[in-house]
Amino acid sequence: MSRIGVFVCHCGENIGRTVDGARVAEELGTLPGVAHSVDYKYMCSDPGQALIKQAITDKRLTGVVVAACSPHMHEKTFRRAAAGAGLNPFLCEMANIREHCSWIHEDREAATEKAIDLGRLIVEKVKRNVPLETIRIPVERRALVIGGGIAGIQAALDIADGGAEVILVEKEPSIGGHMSQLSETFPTLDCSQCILTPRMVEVYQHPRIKLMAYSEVDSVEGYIGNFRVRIRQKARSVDETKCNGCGACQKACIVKNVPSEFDAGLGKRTAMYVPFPQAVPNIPVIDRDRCAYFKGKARGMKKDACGKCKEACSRGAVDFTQEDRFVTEKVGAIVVATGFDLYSVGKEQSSPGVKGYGEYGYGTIPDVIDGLQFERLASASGPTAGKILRPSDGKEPKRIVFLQCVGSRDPAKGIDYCSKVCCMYVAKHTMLYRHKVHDGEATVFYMDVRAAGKGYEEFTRRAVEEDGAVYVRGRVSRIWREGDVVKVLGFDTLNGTPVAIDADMVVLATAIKPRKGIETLAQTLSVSYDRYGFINEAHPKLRPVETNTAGVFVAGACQAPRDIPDSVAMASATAAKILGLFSNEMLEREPTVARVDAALCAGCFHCERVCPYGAVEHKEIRDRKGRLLKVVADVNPGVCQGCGTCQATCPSKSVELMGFTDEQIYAEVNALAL
Amino acid sequence: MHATLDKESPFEPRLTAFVCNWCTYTGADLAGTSRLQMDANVRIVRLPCTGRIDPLFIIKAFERGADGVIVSGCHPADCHYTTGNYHARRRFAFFKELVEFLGLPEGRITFSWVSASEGQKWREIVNDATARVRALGPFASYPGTALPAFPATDPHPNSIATAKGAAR
Amino acid sequence: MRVGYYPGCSLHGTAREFDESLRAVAGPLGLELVEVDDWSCCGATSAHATNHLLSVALPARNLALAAEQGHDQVLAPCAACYNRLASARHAVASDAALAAQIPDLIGRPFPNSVTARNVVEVLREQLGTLRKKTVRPLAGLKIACYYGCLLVRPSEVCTFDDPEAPVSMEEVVAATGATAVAWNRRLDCCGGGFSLSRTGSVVRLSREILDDARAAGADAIVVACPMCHSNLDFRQGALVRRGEAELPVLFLSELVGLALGLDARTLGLERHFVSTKGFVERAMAEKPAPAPKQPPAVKPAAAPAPASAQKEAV
Amino acid sequence: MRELRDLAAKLLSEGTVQVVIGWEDGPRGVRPAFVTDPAAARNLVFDERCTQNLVPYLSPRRAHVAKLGRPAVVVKGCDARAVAGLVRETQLKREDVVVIGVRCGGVVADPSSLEALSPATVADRCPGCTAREPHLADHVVGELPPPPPAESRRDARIAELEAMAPQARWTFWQEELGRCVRCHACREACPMCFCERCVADKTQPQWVESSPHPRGNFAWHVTRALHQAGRCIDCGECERACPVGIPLGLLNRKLAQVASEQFGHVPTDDPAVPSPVGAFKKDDPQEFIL
Repeated sequence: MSRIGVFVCHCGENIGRTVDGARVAEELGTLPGVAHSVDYKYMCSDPGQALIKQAITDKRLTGVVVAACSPHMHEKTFRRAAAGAGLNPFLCEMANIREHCSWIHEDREAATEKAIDLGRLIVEKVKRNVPLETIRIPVERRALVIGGGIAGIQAALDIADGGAEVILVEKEPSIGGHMSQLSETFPTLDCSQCILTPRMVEVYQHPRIKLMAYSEVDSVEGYIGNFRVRIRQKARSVDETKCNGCGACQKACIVKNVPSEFDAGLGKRTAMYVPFPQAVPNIPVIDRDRCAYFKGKARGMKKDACGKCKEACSRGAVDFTQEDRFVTEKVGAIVVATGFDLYSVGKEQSSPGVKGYGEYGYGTIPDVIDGLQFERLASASGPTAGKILRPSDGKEPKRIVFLQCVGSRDPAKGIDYCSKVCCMYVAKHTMLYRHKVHDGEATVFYMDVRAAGKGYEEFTRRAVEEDGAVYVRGRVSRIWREGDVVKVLGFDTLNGTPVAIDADMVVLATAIKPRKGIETLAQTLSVSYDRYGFINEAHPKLRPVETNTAGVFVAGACQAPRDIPDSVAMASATAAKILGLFSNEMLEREPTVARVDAALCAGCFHCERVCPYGAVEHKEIRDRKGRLLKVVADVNPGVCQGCGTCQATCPSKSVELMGFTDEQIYAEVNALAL
Repeated sequence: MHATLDKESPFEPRLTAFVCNWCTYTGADLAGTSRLQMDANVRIVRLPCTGRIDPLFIIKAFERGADGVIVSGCHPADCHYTTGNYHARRRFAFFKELVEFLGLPEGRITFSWVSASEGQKWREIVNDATARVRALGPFASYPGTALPAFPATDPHPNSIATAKGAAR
Repeated sequence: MRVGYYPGCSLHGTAREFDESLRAVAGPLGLELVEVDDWSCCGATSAHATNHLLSVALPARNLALAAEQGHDQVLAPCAACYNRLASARHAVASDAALAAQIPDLIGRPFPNSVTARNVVEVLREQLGTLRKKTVRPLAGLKIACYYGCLLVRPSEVCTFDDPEAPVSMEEVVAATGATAVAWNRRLDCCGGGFSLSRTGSVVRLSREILDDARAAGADAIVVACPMCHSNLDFRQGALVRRGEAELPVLFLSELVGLALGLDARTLGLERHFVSTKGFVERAMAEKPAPAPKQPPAVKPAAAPAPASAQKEAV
Repeated sequence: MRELRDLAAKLLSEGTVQVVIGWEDGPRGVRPAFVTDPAAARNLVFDERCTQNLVPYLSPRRAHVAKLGRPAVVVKGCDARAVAGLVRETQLKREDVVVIGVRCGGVVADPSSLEALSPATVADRCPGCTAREPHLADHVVGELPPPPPAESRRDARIAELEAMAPQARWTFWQEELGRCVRCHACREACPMCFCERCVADKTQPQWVESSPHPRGNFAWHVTRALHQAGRCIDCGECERACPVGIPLGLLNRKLAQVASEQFGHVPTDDPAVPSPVGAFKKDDPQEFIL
């Protein structure tokens, strides 16, 4: 039999002024199953809580109803008190007679009647409450980091330094990402590779980081604390265990004219290549689309078309027969740090919603390049060894025009947002250019200069005031080539006049876009993304590095355009979140989750279709001989968040949401008829 | 046992509200914190999400003497559980059309979206719904729906308390 | 394919050769041009500057007629006509209040069901047929394709090609066997309707176009707009500097006609101010049959120009 | 008819199926036949009297049918939608049943009346039928008969009821539902009612009162109709099964109108088309929500 204790709070005058607490306690005390009913001035105070604990012990209560403020205010307090006296905390509930009653009604009689009703409703519910145990899920204390750019590197290092194992997956042959391609970084002008390469090496040497370069995430199953990730290791055609990175194979490679991705097409590489000299891991890979051997095989040639790399390798590491391999790893948390792509200025675009800039001649005029290509020209490790030379004839350009917001903030091209970093890197480019070409003229066409950040405004001012960059506010309408001159026709909106400039080179600060294929990855991870493909954070302000899937976090430019400090900060934030998660052996979850009665479930799976979290799984019911009787729904308590949509959808009520069962709600509704 | 009967207006309706925990319940809390005075005719049943609200709850409320029902949750796109309210919306669309086709007048059930910051809106919903139902009169005046009193039940009977309650 | 044909005033006047050449090439390309009965002025160039409602109603009337006569598309060879028809369709489709006024104004229902097409668009659809029917490949002739301002803009109205980097006219030219040169002034304004009111501007703008085409090595300019044609062809005598050779200006349909083996008179090539004689002779000259494709005898230079490398990176 | 019988005999004698579920002549019109012997296939019939939907026999809960072996079932276009419904809701694997579709020119509302098909006797769902030739079928037999007669009566009836005042409508339905004896024949006849345990039979708590009282009757019929919302395949079996003649078809039809007008869903025999239950659009209509 139920022995419910009712505790009516006056909350000083807050409740007491319009609700007669003594009468509420008295009325509720007459209900069947109520063994104890008292009122008190401040139930949440220490003496008030002591009152509850004492009654639980003395009266052997099987449930507690506190008629006081909103459960959002003090449910935790009173449940803790109940637990302190040895009662399962989920047998304690609150009736809200303050926010929902005393504070909103003046009439003492009506308010008291309503408080009795509200109390009775909860009494009837608590009679049907059952003890619930906090769900504890084991946590696999390993993290997967997807993307080996600066964000992924930082996240991996921070997590690994915190003591957990990390698997870092990078789809390119080397980690480093876009940051490794940059020359200097704003606002300090320190060399990008000088600060990045040590971190890359650290990743490689870290005992708790397993680096899987040239690999991609194939599929993800499971839930927070318990993900199973299938990773495709693409065939390098080089045995990593044998290769010592001597480089002999690359020297021997006969295909030498492949445009280098690392040099943004301005330099060349071989078909057997490492992307750049400081690559980590320093193990080459064969570009099978370019390699003479593989092209020969693809054409059906019987004889080997080439084999020079294999001959050159003293360790027998070159393996043409290698195939993609799949490995499955168990992890407890995932960081998405896939970074960005640059908006393609030409006609070819990733989606029909995005359009190119035909009028800027990118791709047809060789001396019109994008910002990343300028980085390579300015980089000491670049194709020109750091000299600013234009692509068409290798001459030093004496006048460069920089265009900001190429794609960004241009709804007509399908990109409404600001790419955030371009104002800063264009200022940097003008400075690098002027430092290298002292008589050079740098002209910048801009819409606004957005330099919010520590030292950023000072930096852009320096570009103008000390390094003499000329900023023209306005847009460029056309770029064309006459002889070896690149003609730039724009409009100065401050002067209200058209501007025509004969430039030697034009640099387009193109928009930042999410990585191609991010949607597929997002769907694999069941995280949501916005209309551009940027991953959505769980809350724009309060949960900026979490996603709507528990256990999946986001860092860097795959969430929105980010500069290096932002990306690093996000990465460290994900690490803190994940280390916090990993600090427990078991993950604790509210036990208010749905449970399926397998005997009653007919397996129509309407619940599966409505579940916002994919928590409903299929379970086979077999008889003792192992014959399949039926397939029913089963709720994974680690994934369920307790919304109860499944229960309301289930036609036969074969699924119950703990804490809000049909019996409990039925009792509440019934209680109102009394 | 319900709101005090007013002498001039002989009928004071009883309304049951099924609300979600995250938006409307919190919005009603805000109405309280803001001391927004409103009619005392509504009793709130707290649920995690509008997705949890079964039309049977509403029917049962009417069976048990409610004259009106309020169903309220998070605005579309604001659902704490992402999509629970979207599923609820379809369910309620069918339900509303069906019960109205069966002759239930429109004002007896009020569906609304009230966010955690809309204490003011919650007050309007409560007062308007109460006024509508008050104008419609008692649900029991509809033939075939008169109610016997339902005793409070104890799922764990055989106690003295049960006998005491039944005697009441 | 049956296509409604809306010649507009130009093709019955100054651009007769456009009309003649189009009708001549239509048959071989499998197009049946059916002139819209009782067509009237499209409203260009004055209506849309003076009365917006009228500028929509005039094209709408013609499109409504086409619909009544069973067409689902109308070919408007004049770029201005095309632009007006397409703009009216767009205006009506995006403005319900405007759409409601039109039937009363034109005295007939306006279902907005007929699409407006231009010559470039229609010829590009027949590329396959054109390649097959080309009996006189124009190999060796360099053509500057000139779009002007009206064919591809505004982009939300003229959706058949990229507004800033169109390729359709080049594709048609390539199908005739001629070579389309890369040049800069493809989309510039020729001065258009200011031919009489501000001749000075027209002279300056048109000369820039001609100079650029010549600098790019073109043997002729190809256009698909009567106004461009008149500015570049009729005014060219006044534009050329001493000692400069005149540059023939052809309608796209005339070039296609030459490739199809039609003779110059049928195509109206004798009506031009700048003589097309030399150009036509080169086009008619017997050329050796195109050599079967062979791998180039000489290996290409070891390192291609950076331009191509850059293209790969884009 | 010969085509149907030959096909059934062939399927049975070749062992493709062990039972063909169809119709045969009985003492009072046609009745369901469970043909296991190829020779008995000659008894099969199909005509305007074959109103009954045989798909409920495919429910996994019908053990006595299941034990006869792999089935073939004869379906009209409307019945084929029930097969699709069972496949859609994982009650039936498509490959586990051979579907024999029959081209249909309409059936009579009450085959036991032994009256011929006429505008007066045609079943409510038949006028304007768009499923006279089943798509979801392994075999389709018969010639396409002329379309069924008459205009639809039920949409007019719904409009008529909706024109009434709520109180009058309530009285009408209370009278209709008041006759309900809670035999649950409507549920048993329905191909889409396949729960292991119906919510109406649940007692802890008892959402739907089981006695034939106005309250329980109202709760039951609201629940039944709602559970069919967007899922009803419009075979009319519930109404035909009702011993006291409650116009249940009107409730189903009303909700079908809602499904079609608000969510763009119409019953189909394509199992790949998802039902509107368990789905939503962000811009679903919500004028009724304040």
